[in-house]
Amino acid sequence: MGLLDKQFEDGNIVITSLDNLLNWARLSSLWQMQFGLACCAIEMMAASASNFDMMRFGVIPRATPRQCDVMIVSGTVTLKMASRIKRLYDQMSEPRYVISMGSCSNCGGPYWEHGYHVLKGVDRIIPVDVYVPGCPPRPEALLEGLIKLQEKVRNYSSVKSVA
Amino acid sequence: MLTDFGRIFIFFIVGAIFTAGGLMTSWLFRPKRYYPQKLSTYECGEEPIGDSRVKINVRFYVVALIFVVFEVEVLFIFPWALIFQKVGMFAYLEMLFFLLILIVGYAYVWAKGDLDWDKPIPVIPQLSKLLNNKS
Amino acid sequence: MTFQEISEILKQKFETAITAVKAEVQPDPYIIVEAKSIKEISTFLRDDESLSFDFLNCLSGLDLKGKLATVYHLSSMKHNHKFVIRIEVATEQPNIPSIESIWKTANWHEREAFDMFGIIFDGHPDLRRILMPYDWDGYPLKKDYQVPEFYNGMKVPY
Amino acid sequence: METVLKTSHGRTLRTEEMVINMGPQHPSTHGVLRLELVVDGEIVIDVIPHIGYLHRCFEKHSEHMTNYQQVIPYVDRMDYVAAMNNEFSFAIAGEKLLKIQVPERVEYIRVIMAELQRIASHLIAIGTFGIDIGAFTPFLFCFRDREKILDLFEMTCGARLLYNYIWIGGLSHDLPPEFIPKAKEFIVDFRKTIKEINDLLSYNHIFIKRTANIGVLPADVAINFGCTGPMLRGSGVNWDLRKNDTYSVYNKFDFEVCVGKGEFGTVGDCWDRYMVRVNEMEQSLRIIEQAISTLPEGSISSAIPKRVRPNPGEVYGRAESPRGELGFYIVSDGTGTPYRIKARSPAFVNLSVISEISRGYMIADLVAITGSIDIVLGEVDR
Amino acid sequence: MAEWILSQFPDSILGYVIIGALPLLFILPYALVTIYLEMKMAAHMQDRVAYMRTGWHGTLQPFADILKLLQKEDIIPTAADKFLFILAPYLVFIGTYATFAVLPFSSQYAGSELYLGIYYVIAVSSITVVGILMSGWASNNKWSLFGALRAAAQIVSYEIPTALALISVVMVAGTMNLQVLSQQQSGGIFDWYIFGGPFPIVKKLLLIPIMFVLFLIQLTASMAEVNRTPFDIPEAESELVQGYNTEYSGMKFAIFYLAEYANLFVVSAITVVVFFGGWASPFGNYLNSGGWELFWFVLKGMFFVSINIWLRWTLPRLRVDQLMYVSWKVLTPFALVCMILVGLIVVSF
Repeated sequence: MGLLDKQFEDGNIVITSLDNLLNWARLSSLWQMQFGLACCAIEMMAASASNFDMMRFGVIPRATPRQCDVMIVSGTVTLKMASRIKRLYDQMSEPRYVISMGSCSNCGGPYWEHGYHVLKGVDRIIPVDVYVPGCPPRPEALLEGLIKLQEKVRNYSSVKSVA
Repeated sequence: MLTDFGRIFIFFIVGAIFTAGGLMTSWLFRPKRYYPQKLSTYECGEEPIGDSRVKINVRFYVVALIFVVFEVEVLFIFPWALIFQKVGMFAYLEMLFFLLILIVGYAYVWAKGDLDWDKPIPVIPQLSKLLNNKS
Repeated sequence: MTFQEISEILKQKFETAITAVKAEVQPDPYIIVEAKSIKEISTFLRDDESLSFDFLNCLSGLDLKGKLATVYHLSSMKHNHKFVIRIEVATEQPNIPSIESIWKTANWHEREAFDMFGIIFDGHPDLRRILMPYDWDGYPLKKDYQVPEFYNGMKVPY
Repeated sequence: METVLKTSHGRTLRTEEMVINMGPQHPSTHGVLRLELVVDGEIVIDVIPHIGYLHRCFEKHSEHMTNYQQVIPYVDRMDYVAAMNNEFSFAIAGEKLLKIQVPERVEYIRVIMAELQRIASHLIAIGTFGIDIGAFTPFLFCFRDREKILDLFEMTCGARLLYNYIWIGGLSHDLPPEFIPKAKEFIVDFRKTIKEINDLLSYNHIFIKRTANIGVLPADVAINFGCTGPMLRGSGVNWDLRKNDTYSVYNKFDFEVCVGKGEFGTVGDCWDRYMVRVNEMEQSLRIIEQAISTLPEGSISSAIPKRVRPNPGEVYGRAESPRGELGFYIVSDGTGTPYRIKARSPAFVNLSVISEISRGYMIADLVAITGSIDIVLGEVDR
Repeated sequence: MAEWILSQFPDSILGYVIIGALPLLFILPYALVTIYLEMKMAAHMQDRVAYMRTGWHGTLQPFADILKLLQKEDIIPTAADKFLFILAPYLVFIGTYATFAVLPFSSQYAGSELYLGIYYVIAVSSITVVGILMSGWASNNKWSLFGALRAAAQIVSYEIPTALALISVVMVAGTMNLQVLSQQQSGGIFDWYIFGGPFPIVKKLLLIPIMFVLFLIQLTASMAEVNRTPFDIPEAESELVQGYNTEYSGMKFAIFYLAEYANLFVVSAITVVVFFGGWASPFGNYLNSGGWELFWFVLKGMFFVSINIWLRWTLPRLRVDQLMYVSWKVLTPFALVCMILVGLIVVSF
């Protein structure tokens, strides 16, 4: 049971400062899984190219799921691809996050009504952290989604929240 | 107290300790939530077909053999390289003869084609062949 | 050469095989051909000097609510003219000889027509589904197709 | 008993052969294409492409739209890298069916937009081809210049990638006043980029060594397999729909068709296909220049029919998209909804050649061949 | 400095352990700086700015990377061979760290002034090959197997040109001890071996062209030794997904990552010591006291590291058989001819 799994009862100064440090490290070097599905993948490539440099936020494309933290599902998730995405998500190493980019992966997008082969939203197979609307979303929208994810990582605390 | 080689052995130990230290600290922090799908082999998102432990092509062995030949040659030349200046032309000619034997072996291997890696042998499609084979 | 001349040449060559010549359909008229003679007609169209249809643009399946049809769009790069052939078969036994050995383009187009409409192409090297998952049942582009409720545990309709 | 391994084609594997999945998630498959390779050491013995991972049921959607114009956004999403060319060829098919004559200004604007989109699409093709061979920097230069083109598109129709701009019978917006000066400025500094790409990549000795004589596609095999576009022209066949089956106002501009000449290897290898794309960008610049200088005045939505209701019949309209001949076979039964639309997508047909032209090469060459075919999965799977 | 430490802890092992650990103090900051330098240099070559958010201009980014990799889960696939899988990073790092033992950082400090310095370096650098092969084979993944086999073939065949080039310099220098080699070249820029070494003018003029060819052979072969473009086929991004470290995640991958950059410095340092006068300052006996030597050594090392980075982001990648062709049919013959010529010159003058 690593430190990250444990939930502490009461947070003292040591735990919270350690939390902040670990969270800062995790959020400032989110390594992205290098795979794109459809039109949103072109906008994701444009986001990591020179004009909207995604690497400013510490996002490097890595090819294997083992070494990456965030999986940006960019494009339409079809039923044939769904089992592969589930397997890729499973093979990612733990503190992992998912950004669902584009209305196709949010809820099926323009293919919601007659798309017999389209999965109506990637959150039906894997837990999603941030939804980025748009078809395709502008690169700035993807960067906004990334910042939202960084906020979420920053606010994670291993002190059990007293409900 | 320690000879030079002793100090080098210390470097091996320190290298191992540093790696072990890094892995231990990581063992402290990292989460351990393993389940079967996570531990399955990664193959671009697909189920791997067949095993990856397959008989490896022979050319890797051939390159290793040629490497050993040259490495042994390097082994002999190094001590000679240190002192042949003092001995003069005779030592140089002696080593030249040794090198000649090696170069003959090298030329033989080159001519036999063991040096070139498995070059692609492209099969360029011909229409006639494509159309009439029913398979 | 216009549609009329080509259909005339075909009419003399293959009397019985051509069931109808739909010249009045605008803007692309077509002829209807019997299923079993498509191979000879295609070989003739491709090898004849004056026609030389060496390019199969497109092979599409069609569901005519009772009949299944495949439409062949042919064109010639040498003489720069086009031609359209259609085959109509009953939905119960949709068997059409494959012309994959004449134009290699047809390989994937026929697999797609099989995948979408269930038209079986006899003599096709490996007639498998091409777009849908291999364990999908039903042919999606048919007019009377019902979308399955679940596939591998995932809800299909919205 | 050791299980006997069979490939999808049912061929049993010899002992030292191995089946590898260059699967849906792989840096060099340009999207979700799965190549099942039968490999002996590094030599590729057989390639079995598996597609359909991005099949988005375009044809089913087109049968349920209440109006022909509503199909255009789905046509955009088919080949999402060259959306303008998709709309162009769908509009041509629709206007042929409805026998509409479009005003002169609309034709010119459509040609300008289609050629700009061709340059943007070729820039992506060249950039990703560079990454497949290992040179990462040209990719970023190509994307930097593609952004300039996207600014031009955004200025006219508000979208960067999927525009819904060319309708059946006209256009959705007219050109804003500052479009022409910006386009002229783009042409001037894009010529410098082409020269830069040539110095950095095209005539780089390692690049030539990696692409010449690789994936050779003879001309007659290309024709029989139905390949079109840079694939066909790379094999030395002079066939370009803009010249051979002239549509719209292409006959008013003079440009030449770039054909592969096999400078650094046999005709029809990866380098030729790549070089055809680079030269085509130059030709598109010339077309845009002439189109801008002779742009006539006129309204752009006068010919758009209020209710698109074609009389029963069928049509096959085609145009030259960056990947080849993109054709639409529309069957109409007289109502406002199309009865059947079949999209003949060039990437789908060009990809079917891959198992023929990549036998005997190495895995590194197969990556180069897939890059040189320049496939877009949205169009392959429709 | 080394003697001063030893005198602090008379007849106890602690002194040697401290000397052994000193290069660690160099490797960690060096690796962080190089990771940052590589991303920033690549970005500015490509019209973009990388890493602006963490610290001033992203300077804290390497810390964030290492700290994040510390928290990442470490997956050992069930199909993998557990023991070899864990052992591989150890071997790769030990193979790299062992060569630091011999690098002469300054006249007072070198891990151990081993009299057969160069030969030791050639021998130890093949431990990394064993580590890479072990990682590729143990993770039972087809892509990593390919990466490992390619890495083994490549590093093995590029050791020959490196060895032959280093022999030629040893023939000229007469010693294999890297510390002594640096001392020989400490007479200003024209005493470096790239300019013919500390010999009379006639011999120097004859040696310069051959030394330049040997330098090129050593530079190319060392780039291949470290799997850097245009020879980075073991972890070819576009072909083999991530090469031999496809299945590694978390801290084990960080060790591979760190070892790769450390290896890059080792190889540049060898080129610097053998051809560009180790810690010798280019202005002869001016600016070469105390800390300046360490400064010159690191500066020259970093110069060659940045050349490596610059080449990585411009050149495309070679194919496996072209790579073997370059090693066996281009570099080795040239190295043999140079060796014979150098022998002739050294003997006749």
